[in-house]
Amino acid sequence: MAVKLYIEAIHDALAEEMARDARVFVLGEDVGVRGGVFRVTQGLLERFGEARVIDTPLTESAIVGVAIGASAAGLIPVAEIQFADFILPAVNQIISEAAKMRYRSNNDWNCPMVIRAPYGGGVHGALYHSQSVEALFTHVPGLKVVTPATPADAAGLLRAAIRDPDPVLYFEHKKLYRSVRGEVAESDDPVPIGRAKVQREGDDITVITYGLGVHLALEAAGRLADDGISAHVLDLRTLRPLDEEAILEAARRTGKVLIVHEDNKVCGVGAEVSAMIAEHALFDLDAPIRRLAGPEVPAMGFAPTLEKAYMLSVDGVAEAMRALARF
Amino acid sequence: MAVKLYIEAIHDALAEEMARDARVFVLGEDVGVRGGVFRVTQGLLERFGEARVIDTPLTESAIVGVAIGASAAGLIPVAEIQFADFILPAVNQIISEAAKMRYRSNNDWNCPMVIRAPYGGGVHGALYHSQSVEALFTHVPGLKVVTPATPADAAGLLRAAIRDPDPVLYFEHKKLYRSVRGEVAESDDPVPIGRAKVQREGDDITVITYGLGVHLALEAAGRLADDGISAHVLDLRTLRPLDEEAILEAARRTGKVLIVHEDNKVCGVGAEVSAMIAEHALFDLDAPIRRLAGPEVPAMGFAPTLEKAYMLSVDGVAEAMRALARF
Amino acid sequence: MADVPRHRALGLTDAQVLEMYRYMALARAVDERMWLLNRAGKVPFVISCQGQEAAQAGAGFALDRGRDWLCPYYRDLCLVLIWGHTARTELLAAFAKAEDPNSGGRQMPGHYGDRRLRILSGSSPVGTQIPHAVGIALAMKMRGEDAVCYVSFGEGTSNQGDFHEALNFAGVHKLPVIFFCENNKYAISVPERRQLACANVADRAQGYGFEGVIVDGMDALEVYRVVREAVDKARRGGGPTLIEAKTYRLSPHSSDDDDRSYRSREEVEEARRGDGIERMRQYLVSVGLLDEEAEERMRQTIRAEVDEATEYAERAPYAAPETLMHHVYAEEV
Amino acid sequence: MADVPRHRALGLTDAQVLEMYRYMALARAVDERMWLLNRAGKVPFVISCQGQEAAQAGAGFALDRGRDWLCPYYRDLCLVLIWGHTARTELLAAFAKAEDPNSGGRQMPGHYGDRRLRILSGSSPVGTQIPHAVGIALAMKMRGEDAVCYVSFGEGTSNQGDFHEALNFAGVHKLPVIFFCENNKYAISVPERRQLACANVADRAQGYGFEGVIVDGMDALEVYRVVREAVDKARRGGGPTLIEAKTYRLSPHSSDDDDRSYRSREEVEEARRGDGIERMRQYLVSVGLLDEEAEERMRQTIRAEVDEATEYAERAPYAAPETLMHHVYAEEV
Ligand SMILES: Cc1ncc(C[n+]2csc(CCOP(=O)(O)OP(=O)(O)O)c2C)c(N)n1
Ligand SMILES: Cc1ncc(C[n+]2csc(CCOP(=O)(O)OP(=O)(O)O)c2C)c(N)n1
Ligand SMILES: [Mg+2]
Ligand SMILES: [Mg+2]
Repeated sequence: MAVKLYIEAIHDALAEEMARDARVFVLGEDVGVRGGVFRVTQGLLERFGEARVIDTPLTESAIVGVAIGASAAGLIPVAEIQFADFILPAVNQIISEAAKMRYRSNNDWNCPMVIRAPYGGGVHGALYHSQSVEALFTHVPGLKVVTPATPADAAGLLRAAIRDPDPVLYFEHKKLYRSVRGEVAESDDPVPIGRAKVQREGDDITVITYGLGVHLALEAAGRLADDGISAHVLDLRTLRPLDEEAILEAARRTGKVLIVHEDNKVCGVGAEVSAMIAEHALFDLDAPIRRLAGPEVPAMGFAPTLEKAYMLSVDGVAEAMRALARF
Repeated sequence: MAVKLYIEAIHDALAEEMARDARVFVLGEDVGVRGGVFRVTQGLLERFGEARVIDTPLTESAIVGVAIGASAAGLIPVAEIQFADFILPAVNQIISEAAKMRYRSNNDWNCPMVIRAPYGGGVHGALYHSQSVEALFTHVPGLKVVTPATPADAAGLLRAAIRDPDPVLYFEHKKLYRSVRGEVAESDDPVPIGRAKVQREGDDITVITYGLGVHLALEAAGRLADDGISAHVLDLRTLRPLDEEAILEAARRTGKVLIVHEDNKVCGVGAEVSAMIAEHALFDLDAPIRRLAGPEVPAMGFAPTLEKAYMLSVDGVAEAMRALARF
Repeated sequence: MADVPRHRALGLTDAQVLEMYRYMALARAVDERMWLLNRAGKVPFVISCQGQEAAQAGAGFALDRGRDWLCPYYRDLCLVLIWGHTARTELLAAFAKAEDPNSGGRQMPGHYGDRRLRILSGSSPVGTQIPHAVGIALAMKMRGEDAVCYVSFGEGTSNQGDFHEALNFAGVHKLPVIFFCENNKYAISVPERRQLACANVADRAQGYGFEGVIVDGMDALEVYRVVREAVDKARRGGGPTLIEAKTYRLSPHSSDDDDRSYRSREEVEEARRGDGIERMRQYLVSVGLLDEEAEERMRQTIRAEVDEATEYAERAPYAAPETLMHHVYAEEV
Repeated sequence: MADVPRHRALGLTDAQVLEMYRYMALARAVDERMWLLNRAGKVPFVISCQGQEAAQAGAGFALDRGRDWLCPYYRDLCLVLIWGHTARTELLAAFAKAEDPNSGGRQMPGHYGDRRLRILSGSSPVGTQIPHAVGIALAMKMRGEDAVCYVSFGEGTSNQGDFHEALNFAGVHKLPVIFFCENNKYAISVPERRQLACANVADRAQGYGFEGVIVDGMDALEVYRVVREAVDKARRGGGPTLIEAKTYRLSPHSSDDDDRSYRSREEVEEARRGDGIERMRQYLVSVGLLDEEAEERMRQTIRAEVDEATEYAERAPYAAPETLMHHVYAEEV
């Protein structure tokens, strides 16, 4: 077991997959000489050469579109979108093309590719370098969406994404890059896509979350424990397909559910989690299903006051958890 | 009161708004000489001239982007996207730009514009001329999304959309164009955005739906009435902002809720409606919240067998309603 | 030299040029059959290649069916026939039957795809295939294969952002890809001059650092020549070429269109007089490769082929409703 | 003629050309101050105009501040100063304060916008402003106003689909818009040659049916001349022009960048010797409009202005947290 930063776990897993399989290559803006603006691909150009670490022109639709073509021709592209906010010009290629290639060709063609993108706020990124975009894709059959919260999952889910025969969106939370450290196994086992993980066991209330929310919930759970409230924390890890079994089990365990995410609330992933519970575990509930999520504004402001007002906090999560426990 | 087809109601309201306000103009592919591929803009070129009915190049991102600029400069563009499926190349302009213009400029600028797009299946449109895309936008603060089900609402919501100071996505269901006829008032009153409508009163179960689903639910409700089951049918009409009050009231009225939409189920609009009820009216429920929606496949196939297997039907809706009533 | 017929000077055998003609005639016959079936209410939708067969035949013969890749667009019926599809496969698609190799009846006709033949599956949103072709070419280059990727699209589509981004990418990375614009003068009802303000789509190549070539798309042999040059250059590592074939769409945009609202019958008739199939026929007659009898024989074979295909396709089963849920992801069935 | 100084020959008065220089120096001073504040940990982010002031000044003076519209990009500090913004407004933005006229501290610095001045609010995703400018120009044409819309962007951005779609639209509709590419040789770490394979961004204009012009972006007067011509043409109904100003980004991409990983110090130093501000200074000295004393006076005024602005902005309040919820839609507060 090595202890790594979240960003190191991503970097290392990517490098190892490239070493393991010559079909894997990286493309994106500034991923080569610069090693990525966050340095996720640092050193890959030197190690794997220009042919496998491609600095593309500033064109997100082409990054994804070219990756689709390359994957059809037998390669495994790992495309980087510099910031998740800038994935929007590529939405047509992702939703019309990558997501539908297998289905539309009746299983003749497929797109084994990964799109990595740093998302989330709390890093002075202002309106356009802080967004959470996952909910635009979790609605789309044909796509898989993962959002690791820990270094181990970051590594394991990246491996799984690269080895998956279908397109996977891999969203990495910017604020976790250098703030979270954790053990990562030496083995190169993937973490299965589609499986949530209980990050803390508890009996009074259930928090279902992902990404940065996992860390906030765990810290809040620690505080609540001091007051004798026992919180169960489920990390979704994969947002599409959702792990229905794990969600229902976690909901039933305590009968009180709080869903937490940084992304806007309305029609966010939390809505589906809640609807799933309301459809399949309604009578196990002892309280209304609560959601604590980003406010209904386009994104967070640059001013620290506005960023803070937008972002979830341990205080805020703890308060929502207490309120639910009291219910 | 005149009786009009759904498509006529849209056409007439558009023409009347153009006559009423010289700032209103239409742009899109084939909207001029051809009068639109569905004929919604038929005759507008002749009536309002080339300057106000613009056949654009085949470029959805520019259609929306140019409309944003024109709206900033004081005009009111009504942009047509030929099929909702083809709105995806314009997603960046819609979500990064139109939706955020007011917020990012701190209320200095805004985008009074409408984007119209025919959506939905059942017309042999196959994978790429049948999609429902509303859930990609209902998550986005800054946008409004409407989906009229009747000629009266089609006219009234289009007027409201055109007069709204913010960007409105106006989705018109292709299958309703010439299959639904109804009374449309002579007055030019708008239908307020954000207000659902009870299309049928009932006491045993509540169906919450929109678009084509409204007609299926009403027909199914008629059948159920023969068996002594009384169904309440709420037509959402606006998908963002959702009419929370009306939704909760409809849910509480019967305590049994079925949400119906043609769009894919997971993370669809129904998820938010369900989550809203599970958050605010949980203890008024007598049954799990059910959703009947498009299956989790990318879109409907061209083969009639596949289209039929995808589409909602009166039979299917009635069956789901009965099952809920029996619960 | 004056005595060598054009096709031989270009390196095409007599048999090849006759085959070329046969494919053009076959494509036209399949296309016409689809319209008949549509008008008879038997197939819900047709999108046509009529007027563009010569361009497609020239391109198809200039490529190597044994190694090259295609990202065709919805009018490329003649091209995919050359590439190995048949009247039967395309009528299966028109009838939306399960056996359709393009999509098993999931997509509209004209949405070609066949992995066995290296035809990448296409969709309806126009222009998305252009970056795909660039990605395929990138893979060819990375693996050191000498195959090229061919991608086609209309002049209206050359205005889409994806066209620009893809050609730029291919130019920067000098990839073996042939961008083939079938300029048929209209994008549904919008004439060329309201789609683009430059004289030629090919003029855009300059903005991507490679050659743009204009060719008479009604002249299959001339198209063959320029595509052949581009293919040879691409195989030698010389990078992409943008070729614009000037053609004309003889039929309405699709079976849902009524083209009388936006163009005159005279214009269409005038264009019909320059039809590339007729030009090829006259050429073959002039060089002594075709006479009336041979022509009639060929037409009969084609008719029989199309009849058989229609009958087969009409009888073939639809995909079963439960297959709706198949193949969203791998190994799900 | 030989005796008429260049600026007069171009129709600029002595006062105007001095003003031009002052704006360039002011922009540089504000920019340098932001870096100092960033390195001191007082402002979280800077994006620079350094090296591009001459191009912006030339363009800014060729436009009419009384009627024309701007869709600038994040390096256009000098341009927006000419347009009416001040050291104070831009330092308010750098400090993300409520009084920032661009966005009230909601957006990063460099995201210009001001309705009062006809500067359309910009965002971060590059290139999205280009179709907006076309839409504004469309409105001008529809209303018969003789204003033009100016839009700027980098050479990397000229590869985005939105660039292509917007220029094509403007070409087809012959709209009064000036497309101004500030080619500073890099898009973050990616050099021009890996962004595009054509010799010049301006070469792309041919694909849109209007003129492309290349200009030395380090020569403010020459930029003035070509933009002026394009503006005059646009006002006369002659349609758009694509102008490429060859410049160089002297600073790293932003305060988050370290440019040593992708370019040599020698290259940057070499470029610094061609700095447009110094060239303008030498010109003014050569025509007798500037001497050391005047220069020193100007620098002092600028310093005082920037000091005052810094102090003011640093003390100004942030937007209150509850304003987070304001202005998602109209009349919501
Ligand atoms: C992104 C997108 N927008 C709109 C359409 C609808 N549409 C289908 S074909 C077509 C015109 C295409 O014109 P062109 O590229 O010239 O090809 P042609 O049909 O003339 O061969 C349009 C607008 C589409 N398929 N995709
Ligand atoms: C759509 C999008 N993709 C990526 C980025 C990140 N990014 C910001 S500036 C930049 C480079 C821009 O280069 P260029 O257009 O040459 O302008 P310059 O910064 O050199 O002036 C990149 C990649 C972005 N802002 N928007
Ligand atoms: Mg065409
Ligand atoms: Mg640059």
